[in-house]
Amino acid sequence: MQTLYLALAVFLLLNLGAGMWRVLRGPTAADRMLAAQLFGTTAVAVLVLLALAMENTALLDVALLFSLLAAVTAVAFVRRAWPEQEVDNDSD
Amino acid sequence: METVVTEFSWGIALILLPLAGGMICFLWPRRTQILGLVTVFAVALSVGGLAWQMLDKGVYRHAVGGWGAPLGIDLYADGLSLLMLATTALVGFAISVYSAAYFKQEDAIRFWPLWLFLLAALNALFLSGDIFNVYVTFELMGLAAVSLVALAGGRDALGGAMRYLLAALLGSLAYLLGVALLYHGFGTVDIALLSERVEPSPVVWAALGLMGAGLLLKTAVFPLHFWLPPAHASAPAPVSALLSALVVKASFYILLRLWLEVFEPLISSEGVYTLLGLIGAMAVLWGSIQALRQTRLKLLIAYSTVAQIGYLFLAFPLAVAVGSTAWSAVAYLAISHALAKAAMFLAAGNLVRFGGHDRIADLDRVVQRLPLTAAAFALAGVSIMGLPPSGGFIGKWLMLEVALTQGRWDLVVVMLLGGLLAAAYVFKVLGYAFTQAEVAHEPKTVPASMEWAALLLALAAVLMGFLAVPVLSLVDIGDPFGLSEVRP
Amino acid sequence: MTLIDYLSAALLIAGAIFFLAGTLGLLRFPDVYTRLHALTKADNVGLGLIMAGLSFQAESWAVAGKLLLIWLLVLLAGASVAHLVARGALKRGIRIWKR
Amino acid sequence: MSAPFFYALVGIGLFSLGLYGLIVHAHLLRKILALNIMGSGIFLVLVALAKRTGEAPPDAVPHAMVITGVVVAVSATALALTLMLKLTAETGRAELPEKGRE
Amino acid sequence: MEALTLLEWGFDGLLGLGLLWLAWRALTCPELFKAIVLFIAFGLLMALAWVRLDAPDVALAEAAIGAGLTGALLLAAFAKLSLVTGHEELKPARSEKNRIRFQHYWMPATTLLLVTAGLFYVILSLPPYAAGLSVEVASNLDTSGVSNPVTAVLLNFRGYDTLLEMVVLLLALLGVWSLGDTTIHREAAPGLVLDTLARVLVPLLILVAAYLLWVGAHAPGGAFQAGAVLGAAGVLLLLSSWRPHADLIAWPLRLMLVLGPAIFVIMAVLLYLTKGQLLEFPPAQAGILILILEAVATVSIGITLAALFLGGRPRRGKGQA
Repeated sequence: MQTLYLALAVFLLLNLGAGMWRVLRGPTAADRMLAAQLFGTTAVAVLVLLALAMENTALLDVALLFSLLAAVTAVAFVRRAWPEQEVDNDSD
Repeated sequence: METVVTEFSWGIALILLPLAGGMICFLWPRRTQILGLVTVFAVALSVGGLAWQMLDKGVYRHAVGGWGAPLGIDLYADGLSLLMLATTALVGFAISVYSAAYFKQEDAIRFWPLWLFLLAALNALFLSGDIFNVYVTFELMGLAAVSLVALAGGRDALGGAMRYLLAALLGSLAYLLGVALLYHGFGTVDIALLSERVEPSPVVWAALGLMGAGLLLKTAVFPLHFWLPPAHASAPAPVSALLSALVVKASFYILLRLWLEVFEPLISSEGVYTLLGLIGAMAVLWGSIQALRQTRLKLLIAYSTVAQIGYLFLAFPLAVAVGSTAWSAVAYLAISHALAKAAMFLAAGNLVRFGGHDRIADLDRVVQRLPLTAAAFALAGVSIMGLPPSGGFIGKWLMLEVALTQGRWDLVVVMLLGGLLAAAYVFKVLGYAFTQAEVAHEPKTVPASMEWAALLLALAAVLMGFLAVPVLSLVDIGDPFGLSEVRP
Repeated sequence: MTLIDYLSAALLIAGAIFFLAGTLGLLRFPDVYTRLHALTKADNVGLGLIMAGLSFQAESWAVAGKLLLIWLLVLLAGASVAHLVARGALKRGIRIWKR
Repeated sequence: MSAPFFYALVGIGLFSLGLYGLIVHAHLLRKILALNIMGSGIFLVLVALAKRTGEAPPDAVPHAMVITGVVVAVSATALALTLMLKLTAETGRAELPEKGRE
Repeated sequence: MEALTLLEWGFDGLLGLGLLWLAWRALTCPELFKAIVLFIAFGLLMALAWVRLDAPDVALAEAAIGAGLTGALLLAAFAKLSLVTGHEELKPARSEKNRIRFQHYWMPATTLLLVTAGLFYVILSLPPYAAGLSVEVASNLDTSGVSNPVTAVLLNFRGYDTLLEMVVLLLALLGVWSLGDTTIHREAAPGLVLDTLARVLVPLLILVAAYLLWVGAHAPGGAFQAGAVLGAAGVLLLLSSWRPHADLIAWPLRLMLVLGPAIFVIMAVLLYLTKGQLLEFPPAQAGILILILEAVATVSIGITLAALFLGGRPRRGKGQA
């Protein structure tokens, strides 16, 4: 079972790397932020897998914090950092 | 309940008093000034108490939390720490009196808590026997000092503060990586235990490089001095005085402490000594020449600080053979410079208050119109130049003596040149102070306490010239320079 | 491995596949709104399946409860943020993709 | 090489990357990011090497030091960001003013 | 077990390289906003690294402070910066001046490469096994009042560091406040969704903070993590247009800010007077004293962090109810 947990964690980490492409590519700030959201969710999944793989339930608290704090960061983006006029510098 | 405390531990008062004072000032802004002055005075008395105790009992040691190193943190003070603490208290008190008249209302509310926290950080640093704890005090000191610089507002001060903050943080991080390596190499962050445990290894060399670089940056040694002149010249006058007199000395103190206790016994090659001496010599010459070229008084004084810091590093190559005299000279130079430079910056602050500017060429007959301030500047200049009978003279004389006996003519030449250049820039200012400026200006009144604070500090700097014997015996408490032990 | 193990393994793998789908959608879909759609799949279903798979293995109810709580939180935050982002994008005139 | 050493090397790498970023970037926000990355690198060295305890639980002292460091870092970051904003409002650019003043 | 080791290596390797790559991209990509997002992602991966290194306490602190609050601070600063510089920050730095050209920096780059190589050598020269202070910590844990070794070090063995650290936090706020005021005014209405989100999340965050504070004595958690979560709750409130009542932003706020460092100083003095050393906890009462210390510190840390996010001393504005 542990092997599966770790294998999935590795898989999700790779998945996360693929998602990086959207952060880099954009084109809008919202796209980058969405990719960061996916990061947060994936990290939560990786954490719960690690929590059971490493048999350390304290790691669930870390996952809990991740899910809470990711929301705060996203709200900070929507309310503050998202510029009113978006530089839409591409159309793919 | 029986009283456990048989004898009051003055060291902890030095840390907790300004911390508590700063917090109370923040809570009660209307009374901030009087609270601040009382706190600084109480700190000065506590230093007296600590000195009294140490004269009787020798070194001060306090195991915070009752654990003792390596698990806990030890406070430690020997003669060198005591000397720095006393200088901090004296200079700090004079600057506080000055600041009480300098800062008004809104500025005073901002100034006092920051200054008291800075004082706490300085005291905590001089008392610390733990290199990680020193990192925390560095951050405390840095954030307080940067905020104080920014108090002046405006483009120059904000830019100076930003540059200062980046340099201070970078210095702290380099230092912290050194701490990390030492901890993982030797399993402790206590300085005394480290000095027992260290042995020549790559870890020690890397730690020396990282911590040395970080501390040299914080001390603003040439060529890492770039951040100092803008920050020190654009800050409010009492803040400039605090920074030049005390804050740069704090990082130098840690450098010296680590050098003496941890690194020096391990280093056999000449290279490091020569390098430190070389940057010292460059700092003396470069700083002095830059000071001479300045047209603004506060920038001139700031570059003079760069030069005077250089002197402290000339001792490293000299200390190879006769450690104690060279280090005594360094200690003496450090405190004389603290007193004299604080006096100079305060005098400059008076001139700015008086004339509304600090352009040297436009100083308008200030000798006649602000005689006390002019006298303060001149007396402080005597100590900076190293003329007898000042404290600066004793320090430079001791160092010259060592250089002569060792036949280090190169260093002798640097020291003499530095003295001549210092004379040139001091007299440049004084020359303009006598004459009438082309553009006359409306003079503003300068409060008497501001003039006297500057003058008394300058007098203290000169007076240090007569106190060599008691001061040097005070420094020997706990034998910080390893006088008694013979090193291979 | 017991039957429970097989069941949770299946759930976990299914969850991971949803994550992959979410990432692919994020990479391949043409505009921010459709990408939002893809992302919420990973949030809701992918994480939900993984949580379900893991809770079969949890040694106590407390752990299972915590897993559920985390999932609900991610759901709530994800849905709200998706809404805010979509509304903000519309307000800012980011064009909706048309074939 | 074991995991602690691998992560410690990554930490050194982050320290160097951050230092490079600090030197080459003029923009103050980048410099602040760079300092944070340097700090994370050092924290990684501290915590990674604390795991050299074999089967025993890792050394807790560096962990506590890093928590202290994280709090110090966020404090310094908050001050630096505010200072940057004030400076930018004054000069119009989020960069250090040129040396040649006056 | 062979597959397991291989997978562990795969995970660690990916994570390590990912960290380096994210740091590199955050420092070199031309757009500033992208750099901030990459940095937030970097913080997330750092937390995973702490987990792998058996440092859940640090992971909690990193998740709450490093990734969460620092990210929010950076995003808010970026927004204000865009306002000041007229959205200049949004465009990629295309001008010649702003582009980082390697040939201009080959010297620092080469020097840094050499330094890095040297430091690699130093790290690898360290012994593969070292207990550090773990033995001392373990043998004194019984008398420390808590059973989580990290909390024992933070609050008891090296409590003096923590005292100074609390002051650092307060000092940063003093510095921010001395740079200027922000008027307290309401921004655009949060809207139903954000309002609901805040109404659900804020109580939850407070609950989680209390939980972390409580478990900190025997499991990963503690005052700083809890305080950071509380700070996040404050940030969320500020973001959803909640503003403290005008009467609260004068001395009540200042009192709350000072309370954290103050409780440490008061405790230090009291313990000195009764036990003879600064911050020397009597083993029998250490547990409860540390809990009191942490509880007060948590509230103070939370409020300080939220106030830092506000960026400036709050002043009454015209929109104030």
